[in-house]
Amino acid sequence: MADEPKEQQPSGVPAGDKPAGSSAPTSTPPAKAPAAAPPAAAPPKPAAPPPPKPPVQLQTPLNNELVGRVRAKFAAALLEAIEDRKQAILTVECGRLAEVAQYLRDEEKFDLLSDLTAVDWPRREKRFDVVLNLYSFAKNERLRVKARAGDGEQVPSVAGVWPTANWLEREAFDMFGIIFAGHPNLTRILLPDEWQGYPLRKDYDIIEQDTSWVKENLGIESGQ
Amino acid sequence: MLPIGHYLFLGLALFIIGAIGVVTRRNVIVILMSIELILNAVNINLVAFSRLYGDVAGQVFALFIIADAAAEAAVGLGIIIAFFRNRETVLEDEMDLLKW
Amino acid sequence: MQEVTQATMEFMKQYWAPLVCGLAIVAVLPLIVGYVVLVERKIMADMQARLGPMRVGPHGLLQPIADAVKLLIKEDIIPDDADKLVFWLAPVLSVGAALLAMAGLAIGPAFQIAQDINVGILFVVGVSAMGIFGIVLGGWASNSHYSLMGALRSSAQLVSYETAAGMALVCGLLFAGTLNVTSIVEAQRNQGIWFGLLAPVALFTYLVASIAETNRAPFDLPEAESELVAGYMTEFSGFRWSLYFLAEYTNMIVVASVATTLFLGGWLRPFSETRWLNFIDFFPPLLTAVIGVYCLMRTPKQPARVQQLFMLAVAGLCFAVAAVLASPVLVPIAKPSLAAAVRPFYAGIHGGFWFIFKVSAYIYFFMWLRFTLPRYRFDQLMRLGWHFLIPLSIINVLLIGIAMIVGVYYHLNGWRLLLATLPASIMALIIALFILALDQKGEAQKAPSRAPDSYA
Amino acid sequence: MLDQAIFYLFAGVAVVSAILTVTRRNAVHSAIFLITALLATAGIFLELRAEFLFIVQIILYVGGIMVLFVFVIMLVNLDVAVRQLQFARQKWVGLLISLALAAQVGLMLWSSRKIPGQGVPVLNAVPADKLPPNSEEVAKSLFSSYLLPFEIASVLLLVAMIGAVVMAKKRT
Amino acid sequence: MASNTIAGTGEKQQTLLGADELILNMGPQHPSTHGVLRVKLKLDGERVIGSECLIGYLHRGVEKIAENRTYQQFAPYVDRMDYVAAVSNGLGYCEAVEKLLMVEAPPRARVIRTILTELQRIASHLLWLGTHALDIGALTPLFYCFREREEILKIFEKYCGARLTTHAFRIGGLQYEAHDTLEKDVERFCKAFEPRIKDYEDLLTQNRIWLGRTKGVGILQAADAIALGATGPVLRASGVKWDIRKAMPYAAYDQYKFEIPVGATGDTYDRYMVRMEEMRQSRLICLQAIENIPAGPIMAKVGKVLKPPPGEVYHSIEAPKGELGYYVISDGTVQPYRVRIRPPSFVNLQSFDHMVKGHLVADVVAIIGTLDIVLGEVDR
Repeated sequence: MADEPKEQQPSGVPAGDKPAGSSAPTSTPPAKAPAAAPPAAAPPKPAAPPPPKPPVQLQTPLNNELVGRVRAKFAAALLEAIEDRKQAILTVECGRLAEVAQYLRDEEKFDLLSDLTAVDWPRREKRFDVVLNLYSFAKNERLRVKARAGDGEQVPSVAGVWPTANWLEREAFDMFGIIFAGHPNLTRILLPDEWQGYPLRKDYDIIEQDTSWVKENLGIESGQ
Repeated sequence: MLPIGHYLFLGLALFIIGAIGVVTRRNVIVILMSIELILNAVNINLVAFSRLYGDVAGQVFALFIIADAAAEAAVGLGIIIAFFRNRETVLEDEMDLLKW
Repeated sequence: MQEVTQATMEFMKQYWAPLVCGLAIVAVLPLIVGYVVLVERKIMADMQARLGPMRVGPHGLLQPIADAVKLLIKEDIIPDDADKLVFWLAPVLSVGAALLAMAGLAIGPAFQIAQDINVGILFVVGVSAMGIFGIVLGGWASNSHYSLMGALRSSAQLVSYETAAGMALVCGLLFAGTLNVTSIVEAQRNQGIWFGLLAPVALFTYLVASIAETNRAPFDLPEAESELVAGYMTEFSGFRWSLYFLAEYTNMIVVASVATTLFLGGWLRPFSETRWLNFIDFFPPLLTAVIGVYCLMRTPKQPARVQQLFMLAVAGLCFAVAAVLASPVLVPIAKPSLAAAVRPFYAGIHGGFWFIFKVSAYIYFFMWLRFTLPRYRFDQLMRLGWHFLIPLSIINVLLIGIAMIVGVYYHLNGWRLLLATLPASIMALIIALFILALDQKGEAQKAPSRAPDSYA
Repeated sequence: MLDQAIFYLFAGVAVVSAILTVTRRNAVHSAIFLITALLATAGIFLELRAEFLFIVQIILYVGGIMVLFVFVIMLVNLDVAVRQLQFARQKWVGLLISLALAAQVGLMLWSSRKIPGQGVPVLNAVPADKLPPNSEEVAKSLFSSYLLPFEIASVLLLVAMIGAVVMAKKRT
Repeated sequence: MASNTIAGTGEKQQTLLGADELILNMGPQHPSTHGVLRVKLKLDGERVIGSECLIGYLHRGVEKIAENRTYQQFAPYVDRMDYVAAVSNGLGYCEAVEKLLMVEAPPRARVIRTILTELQRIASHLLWLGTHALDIGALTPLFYCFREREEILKIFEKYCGARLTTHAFRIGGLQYEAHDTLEKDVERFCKAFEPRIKDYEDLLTQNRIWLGRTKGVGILQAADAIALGATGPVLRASGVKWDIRKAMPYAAYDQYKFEIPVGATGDTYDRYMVRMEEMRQSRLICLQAIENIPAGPIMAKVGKVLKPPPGEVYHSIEAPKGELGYYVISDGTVQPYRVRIRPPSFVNLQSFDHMVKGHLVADVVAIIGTLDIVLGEVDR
């Protein structure tokens, strides 16, 4: 909670920044992150040609009751609500993620946090998407909640809302280096504690890691 | 059997070794073990005399002593465990409280 | 000097037979144990829908020898932090106690190493109980958590179950009126009934307690593989480990022999005093002959020439044993004049057979349980011992004692003694069920109070 | 001759392991040597034709009491204890007094060996083969003339058991 | 006094009695941690007062590999996660990418997928049952289970040539037409399997020791199970009737009738009963499915090069261990931008600490077994 004002200020930036980001692709106002992605992600894979068929619009704005309620409750914190292949996606302000999560669990009965992960969009200003996949037993409905976070920005932990987020957040930290504020034990989970770097970031270079490790531990030149 | 003196000297030796253990060691468990040695020495004497006179009374008393030793060991070790739990030591000279 | 030599000679003259027997047992026992293990593996395989060892020798018959060679030439590892002296001593202690206990056993009326010890059966029980030091000290000396926990479990388990086993033995001894092994069997011959039938509850308690004492499943917690890796044996390897193994199986043979002697009539044939059932005497030679015929039938199916020869040899051995077993039975029929001459042979040969047969059946029961039942948890094991087995065995001693008094009062003996002991056994059984029901009720009451405490 | 050999063997083992018991640094080693001493004593009992006592010594002392000892030694930590000083400060005084006592009793035994009627009796023992079966004799004696002490002993054991449980119980 | 002490006695000693805490390291090499799980147990005597799972010994970076492979190339990799249920993994991945492509596998392919996946569920549960029983000390069920599992693997082998890491399905349908004897094989297996389940139950279900070892051990209440994200049999044993096959049907599950078994207390015994019943239900599904396998193509129209339109999809299936989710993001190229795998074992393992507190060391083994984890999936 104490972090909140601090969080609000940077998260205000993408809100104003977003039209700029989404104006690069061709789509209509409340465009979606993945739609913005192709140009961003294309450079690392220059071989891939740009998508040839623009017409099919897969990401459509979503405006159902749930979105209405969330919007009424959190107003500006709900950055966008879209539907992609019939799957609802809400993007919320990073700083208020825990609050929204609490609301979704308590009021909207999204009891089960199926999954929590992150996606790296290195070209975007706030490079990480923290993605929560929720499920409601009562409504038999899935919901995806996203929060955008910059490198080094603290994301409020939802481990207090869903205890299962404990390990999932640790994994996201392990793989992306996203700091979850308020997490009980934010340490590496799959990789060894002394591991350098965050492997699932797009700019992670395994070869370099490997050669340096071999040099350090075996004292020879790596054959890689 | 051999002349009774042999057994008496053996008993004496074990008794004295046990006594030395009791007065010199610090570890209470070892002290308890030394007491067992002393009791054993007594048993040897009893059994030897029992054999000498062809009377089993000595053996019966030896049996009682063994039962006694069992009781003593049970209580003694119980005390040691209780003490160790409180003070984390088994040294007799650190057992300097009457009550805890 | 001469005096010493003379004394030694005298000693040898007096005790050569037990010495030779002892040496023979020590020499042969590892082999026997090896084959007991093989049989166990074969039975296990049969129960588990597979074949078991098949590679070394026909049907894996040489597997024990291969295993022994492997164990002997394995590297001997002593952990750095182990207490060297105790680590070295522990397995030896374990196996020594087990072997020493064998000395008190009587396999047939003639074959006993330590003859006429006044306290025979107590000697066997007491000495074999010393094997616990091997386990406890071995576990402690390894300086590993798993080993230590195995050792602690083991000592607690042994001390608890020894009481129940001892009480069960007391029941048998009440009938026998002696501690001497040979006299116990003779007493059963005189009564014409095995003590196991007179005191079935005691036999049952001894059975359960003996499984626990030998650390066999479902009481194999000290070496529970899935929990403590190998318990007290975790850090042992090669020869030392095989010593523990030897001790475990020897102990199994010892407890089986004690049960056989005290409850199952030792070397006596079933219904040994009933004349019209004498045809049972044909059972031993027939059994071995049937095994021989089976081996003969399997011979052509062996893949290699060597294996065929080996199988043939096994069949021949079986037939030889059958012939030996048959001779004391057939000779009196063929030539009644020789009946008196073969009489002592009959007791020795058939006695040995029946003893080994009963011990095998007892051990088979052990194995059967091992392959069927899951493992107890430690607290359950302790509860079974203290809440069920010990009260039951003490009550049983009491009831059997009363039955004995009744028997003496009405001059009952032999099968008629059952009149007195049967009600006692039934009462013990009812009490056992009662204790179980009480225990379960207590558990049910405890269960809800435990759950929140665990998940606070 | 055989008797002599057996006695000296067991007596030697008993004395040596008793000395090791009180001098070893590690309590587990002490316990092992105490077990050896007790077993040797059991051997001497056997040599004295006290078969029942022999087996009681093994079952009760070695199989019961010593297991308890070893168990407790394992429960209380040894790693620290081994590194501490093993002998009390008054060890020299104690040793001296003990040895003085030994000398006194030994001298008494030695000097009185030849005086009939006083000190050590020198009469010959009953021959071994004339002895009645040992365990039966002990049992008869125990359950007739010594019945009351027997019952008292069982009460003592009961008290000890309760005491031990109370002592070792965890205080809540 | 101080001069008498050579070593400091002030330090806290770790003993069974004194300081009440003993750290026992279970694994990564331990017979019953099912691979390379390492559990640090804090013990008071034999009672567990705390635990910590240290995982990652089998981490291979599957999600990273996915970003450097085409969609089809990555399919075999998912088989290596939960290697005792490779078919289920493949199904989840293929369906996720199909959703991303917005194509649907033809009905025939879906039915065959269902059959194989249910067989795989039986195989996975059999392996669980065998090892779980072995952990608790019953040696024999393991071999019976492997005998039946062998039959299932033989069917897989006949179908696609592989037994363990099958790579049975392709994106858009199937590569191989069902072999001629598929129906007959499955039917024969199902017929033989019914009495076999009874055999296992005879050995365990009413066994006093088994009851003692499993009843009341590792209780996970429904609310805790949901909060900890447990899914699959673990969740159902706690009394939550939720099965993705019913809730959000995929493949051909909407065509078949089956029950969702649920437990009451959420202890190890309930989990055992739930899984046993699930095997029966899977068998029924298989029997229903082979009755009527529709004719037709086995592959939907998808190109040789898959370029899903940009966007993302989360698709999950009911794998034998629980909810197996794939979150796939496409940037319009031939390689997935990101593949996130939601591993059921990983999430279920998280409830281990909750379940194990207050139990004995022997129960730790039972609880690891009852969670039915596969370390290949936990660590990925």
